[in-house]
Parts: sequence; structure tokens; C-alpha cells
Amino acid sequence: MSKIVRTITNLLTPFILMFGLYVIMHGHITPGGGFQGGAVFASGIALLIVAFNSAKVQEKLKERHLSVIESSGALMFIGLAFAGLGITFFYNFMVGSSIFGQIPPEGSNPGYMWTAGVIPLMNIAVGLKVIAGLSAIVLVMALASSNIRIDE
Amino acid sequence: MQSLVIHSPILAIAVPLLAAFLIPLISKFNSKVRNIVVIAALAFTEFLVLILARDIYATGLHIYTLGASASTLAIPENFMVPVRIILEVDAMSVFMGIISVTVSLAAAIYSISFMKQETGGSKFYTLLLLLTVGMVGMEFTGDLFNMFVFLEILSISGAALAAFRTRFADASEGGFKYIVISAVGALLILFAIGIFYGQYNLLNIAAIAKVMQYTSLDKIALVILIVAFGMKLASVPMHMWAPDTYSVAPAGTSPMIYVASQACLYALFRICFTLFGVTMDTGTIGWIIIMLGVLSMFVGVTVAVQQTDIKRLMAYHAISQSGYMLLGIGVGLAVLADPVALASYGKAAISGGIFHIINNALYKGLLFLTAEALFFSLGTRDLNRMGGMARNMKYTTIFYIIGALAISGIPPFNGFTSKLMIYESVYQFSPLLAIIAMLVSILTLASFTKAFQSAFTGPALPQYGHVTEVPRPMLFGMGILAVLIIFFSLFPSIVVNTIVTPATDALINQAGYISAVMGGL
Amino acid sequence: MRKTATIISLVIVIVLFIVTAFLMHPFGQPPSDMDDYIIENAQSEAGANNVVSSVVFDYRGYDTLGEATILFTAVTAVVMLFRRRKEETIN
Amino acid sequence: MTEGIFNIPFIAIAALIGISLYIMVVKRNLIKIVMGLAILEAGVNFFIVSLGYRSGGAVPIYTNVPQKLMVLPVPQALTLTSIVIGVSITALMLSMIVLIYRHTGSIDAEKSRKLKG
Repeated sequence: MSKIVRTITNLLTPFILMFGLYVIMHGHITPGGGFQGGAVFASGIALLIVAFNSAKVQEKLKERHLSVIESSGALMFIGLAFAGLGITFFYNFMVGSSIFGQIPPEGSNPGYMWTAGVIPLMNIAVGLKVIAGLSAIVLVMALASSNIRIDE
Repeated sequence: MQSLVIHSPILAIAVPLLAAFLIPLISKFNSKVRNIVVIAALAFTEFLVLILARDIYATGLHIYTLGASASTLAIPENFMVPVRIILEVDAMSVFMGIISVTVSLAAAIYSISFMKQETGGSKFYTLLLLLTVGMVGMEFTGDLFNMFVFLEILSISGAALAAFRTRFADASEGGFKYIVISAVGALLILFAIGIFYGQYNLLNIAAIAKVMQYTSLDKIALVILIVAFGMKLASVPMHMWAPDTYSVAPAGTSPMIYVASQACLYALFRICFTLFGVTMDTGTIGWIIIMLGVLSMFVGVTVAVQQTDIKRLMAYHAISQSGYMLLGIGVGLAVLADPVALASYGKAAISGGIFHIINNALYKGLLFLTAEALFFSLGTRDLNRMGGMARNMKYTTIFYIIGALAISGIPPFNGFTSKLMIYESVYQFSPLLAIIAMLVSILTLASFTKAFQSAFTGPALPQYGHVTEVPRPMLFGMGILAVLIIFFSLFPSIVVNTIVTPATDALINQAGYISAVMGGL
Repeated sequence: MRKTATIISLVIVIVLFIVTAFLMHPFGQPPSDMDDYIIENAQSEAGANNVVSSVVFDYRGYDTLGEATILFTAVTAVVMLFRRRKEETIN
Repeated sequence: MTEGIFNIPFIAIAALIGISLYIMVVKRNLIKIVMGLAILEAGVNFFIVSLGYRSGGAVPIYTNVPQKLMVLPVPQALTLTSIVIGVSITALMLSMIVLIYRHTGSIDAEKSRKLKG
């Protein structure tokens, strides 16, 4: 791509990635969540792949590392679900505890970060998973269309 | 132990899922550890399903509310309808669960030596576990949208497995066809779920069944659901994907994709019997399902006779055998509203259909595995280029004979028992249907005899002089299924009484299913 | 022949969907028992201001697990399809 | 029919689904089939999310919400799930098309042997 596109990409990418992380972290109080934020973050990676080329991005971002990150995100998510197994699978066991355990006041309120039990943690887990997963899909398909084989 | 039983419905889904998430991490070490983890996870799942089954046969239906403060608390306090996702496992669901996990286990063992030839083994096993998760999840759930989600897991992993051998041009084509059909079917199912949600604001099967009114919208939803699930289970007007997909699926996965289509069959019956039940016009819907079944039986077998590709031949037989189940259970559905007819032959027809599901999963699975063994050794699926394999591959030949005799309904094999149950009961409903079913059975025998002659008998072909028996894990995988077939053939009454009859009773007991979630009626 | 059959079945299906559109409840006035319960209780039960988040991760968390699994499956499948093969031959 | 007027979103959905089914049945280009599927998916997602609309309802998020009347949250969650599923399926189908193109040199369903019918 041309120099203009690459310069703009250099400028924009940090903000896109930061906004993605913000959407993930604040999923329980503002619109958004793990999936949405992860998609925003991965679109930043896709922008990099379009602006520079896939081989160059691959030097920094190996597919097998992405797959490890994705697996750990998935394991963290299912682990949180398993942690509720003392009562039931997916039980929100952290409501009322000291971590993320606050219960917000009934009705409209300005929003408190330290609420919602396991939901913020699940947002982070899913966010990790979606970042790695969508980036891996975009990267692998870009590499494949430029005929570069990937190692497993 | 008691808490293991309580949590077993979700653990049977979560354990293989956990293993699937772990595989990308552990496959870094070596492939032996990975194989052990896969087999252990599936064996543990089988154990969980079996203890769940024992509990269900002893105490009845099992519900599990995810995320509630107690697993049996289906409806929140001071409220009328369920809000959370509920797993609802009755004898029918657990029956399907046993089939799925057993076939997956056999397929996983069978695939070990196959994977030494190919790259991408860890991806293969991840997808195999996910396909198992999809099947079990679909069978155990009591929530419509959740059923859609697991249907998609099953479709995506099945399509990916079908396309696994990327060096063949037809592999990705078979996979593509499967994913397109699955995606269209699943989206139609989602549309039907939307219709239910828009009318009743509910997603739980039991809760919708309780308030079901059979309005015109419900009729449209029912038609859409029958078409969509018919696409997924390859009944005849919508069967075009099945031969392409089954014939390219590698190693042990064609039986699994077949059992996955049986899970869709289960979903169709769950919708007809439990979601709608007697509120709908059972006669008409029953006849629609019977017609689908008869068409599948007849068209499947007549096309199969002409095939020269051994896996395509078996794929068409798979379509034809699904027709028997649709026929048996369709007859039961047609007389569901008539207690006298239901007691005199309807229940027997349903039992025959259900018994045929498990028999068929076993012998069809065995036949798919023997076909893949031939392909493994010879490198071809073309029957005209095979011959004289009985000398070189003794065990495979024996397994093939067992499977072929069972599928053709030769006494005393298990295929005969279940087909007899279908013939007898269907004859009382409509003699013509029973005659067609017998004719199909004869054609099946003819087709398998022909395939046997081409592949196994005759002079040994010189170019295959070096061919030897397939490796031991493959034989072991086939052996599991063959032993089960022989057991089912020798003791049909035990099997029918312990697992088939409870499943039949569970399927027609709509009130019991509803009251387990919604409280007393 | 085949083309006419296709067109006719297509028309029937489309008419079916349009009939559905007319039979649905009036837009903007859905029945809402289950959702009212969730809107009422999401803050006290799940502790989250974002009701959609509490549905996604608490009331229907199991669906989200399935959804995450589907994404995982798709990634595995795409990587598997473009993997390096032992012998790069095309049949 | 006066009621039907208010159901314009549902009619639009029927039109979207009709267009997509037409594309998938008539077109033979594999990429166009994927596009048809994407439109079908958009139609169904639109259907699900419009089931949850309540006239005058606010966003179902309590942070600084102006009123208590909210649109239904469950359809939004279902649509979110369905969108992610759609992305996954589209990615898988496009990868398969790349492989089919490598083998046959064509993305026309008529030319590739198995995809006829």
C-alpha cells in the first residue's frame, strides 16, 4: 500500500487497539464486551495486514503464538465456568465477594467498575480469545492468498 | 460420587470441550501425550454418560439449570417461566448420548494410525472432540437456541473434518457442500426459533410446549423445522450433500458425521413429539415424515446399487437406512393421538425405529471404517480396481461380513431384529409400506454382496501383492463396534428392555417432560 | 423443467416468509415476561449495569461458551485447511 | 391491513431472505453463494433483533439510563451469538473456496465436478 495509507495506519492503530481494550474492560457497565472489543482490536490487526503486507506482520505475530493465546483465553473462560461447579456450572460465584463483588444500586446509576462478579473476568477471557482468534483467521487467510504456507 | 451424578449432564459436555481447548497447548510436546489425552477424555465422557444413564433409568428424568443457585431450580423463585438455560436429559437423550460417545471413542482409536500418515494431527483431534461436544450438547439440551448453537458446532467441525485431506480436490468440495447446507438449515432453524420467541417470549422447549397453541405461525415454524432438519439428516429430496461429504471424510470421521446427522434426527423427533406433541395435527405430520422416510429408503438404495465408489455406495445406504427410522417413528407419530392404535402397534413402531438408530450407528459405522481401511491399504475407493483382499486383510474381511449381514437384515444379526419390529408394526398401519421396506432390505443385500465380490473375493490382483492387514489401532476401533454388534445380535431382548423401551416411553411422555421443568401440570 | 420447479418452490418459500411477516405481533409491542424478569433482576442477581452483558455471561452464559467454541472451531479449521503438507502433490 | 403497516421491518426481513434464497439457488459462482448466505444471515439476525424492539424503549444498560422502560435484552444477546457464528462460517467457507480454486482453477460451481445440482 502507498505511503499515505501506511502513515495513517501508524497513527491510527494504537488508538484502535486502545479503544478495543477499553470496550473489553468496560463491558459490564457500558455497551460492548469481550466479543465487540475483540473484534475492534482484531480490526486494528487487519488494518496492519492490509497496509503493510501479511509476511511482514507475520514476523512479529506468529500464528502458533496466537493459537496459544486463543487456547488460554478459552481455558480461562471454561475455567471460570468450572469454578462455579460447587453450586452449578456457570454460577456467578463472585457476586458479593471482594473482587468485582459490589452490587450496584437499583435503577439508574453512573456505573461502578468493581461490580458484576465473574462477568468482567469472562469479558477479558473472551476478549483475549476473540483478539487471537480473529487475528489468526485474518492472518492465515492473508498468508494463504499470497501462497505462503504456515507451520503448524 | 453423588455430586458427580448431579453434575454429569454438563460434565459430559464440558470435559471433551476442556480437552479440545487443551490440545493446542499440549500438542507442543508430542503426539503420544495428545492421543492419550483424547482417548482418556472420551473414555471419561463415556463413563459419565453411562452413570447418568443408570441414574435416569433408576430415578427418571434429570434436569440441570446452568448458573442457578441449585441445579434443580428450573424456574426462579416467584416467577412462572424458566429464565436460564436448562439441560434436560431423559432416557431418549441419554440413549443418543451413548451412541454418539461410543462411536466417537471407536473413531478416535481408529484414527491414531491414520494420523501418522498425515500432518495436522492435533487439529484433527481437536475437531473430532468438538464434533463429539456438538452432538452431546445438542442431545442433552432443553433449550431451543442452545440447540441451534450446538448444531452449528457440529456443522462447522463436521465440515472441517470432511475437508481435512486437502490434497484431494474433492475434499474441500465435499466440505463446502456440507457447510452451505448446514448453514442454510441452521439459519432456517434460527428463524423458526425467532417465531417461537416472538409469540411466547420463551426459549425453553418444555415451557413452549406447555403454552403451545398451534397457531398458523407455529405451523409455519414446524414446516421450516422439518425442512431444515431434513436437510441436515439427508432425507431424500435434500440428500445431495451426503455422498460427497461422507466419501471424502477421512479415517474415523464418516461414522461420526453420520451419527451427527442422527443427532439432527433426534432433534426433529424431539420437536415433533415434545415441542408440538398432540397439539399438532399428528396424522398429517406423521404422514409427511413417513413419506420422507419411504423416499429416502427407496431412492437411497436404488442409487446405491449403481455405485462403484465404495464410500459413495455406503453413503447412499446410510441415506436409505435413515429412511427406516423415519418410517418407524413416523408411524408412531401418525397414531400418537389415538391411544388404542398407539398401544397396539404405534409404540412397537417407535421402538423399532429407535432400536434401528443404535443398530445402524454400530454397523454403518463399522462398514464406513472397513471402507476406510481398504482405502488406507489400497489408496483407492473404486470397487472395480479392488479384488482378492480376503487373503491379505483377514480381519477387515470378517468385520465387513459382520457389518454387511447386519445391515441387510439377515437373522440373527441385530439389523434383522430392529427391521422385524418395524415390519410387523408398520404392516398393521399400512401393508404397502411394510412391503416397500422389505424390498429395500433385499436390494441392500444385493448391493453389499456385489461390493463384497468386487473387493474381497476373486483372484489376488498383482499390484496389491504387498498389501497387508491394517495396523492394530484400526482393528481395535473396528473391533469395539463389531463386538457390540455381536452382543446386540445375541441378546436383543436385554438391549430392548434396558435402553430402547425407556427411550420410547420418554419420547412419547410429553407431560412428564414438561412437568419436570414447569412443575405439576 | 428443473428451472421452473426451482422458481416455483422459491416463490412458495418467499410467500411463506411474507405471510409470516404479516402474522407476527405488531412491531414494537412484543410479549415480554421473561425479559421483564431479566431487566428487573439483572442488577441484583448478576450485579451488572449492562443487562445485555448479564444475559450473555450469566443467564445465557452457556450459549456464550458454545459461541466461543464455534470461533475456536473456525480458527482451528482455517489453520488446518492451510497447513503445510508432507507431500505437496495435487491429485 | 392497518396492523400490517407497522410490520414493515418484518416485511423487509422477508424481502432480504427472499433475495438471499434467490441468489443461492440461481447463481453458480461460489463467492456469490457465500454472499447470499451472508444476506440470509443478515436477514435472520435482523429478524431476531427486531423481535426485541419495544416502542419508546431505552438501551438495556442501567448506566445513566433515562427511564425504566427498556427494549428486550435477550434478543440482543442471541443476535450477538448469531453474528459470531456467521463470521466463523463465512471464514471457513471462504477458506474452502480458496482451496477449491487452487485445485480446479475456477470458482464456478458448474465447472467443478461435484458441486453440480
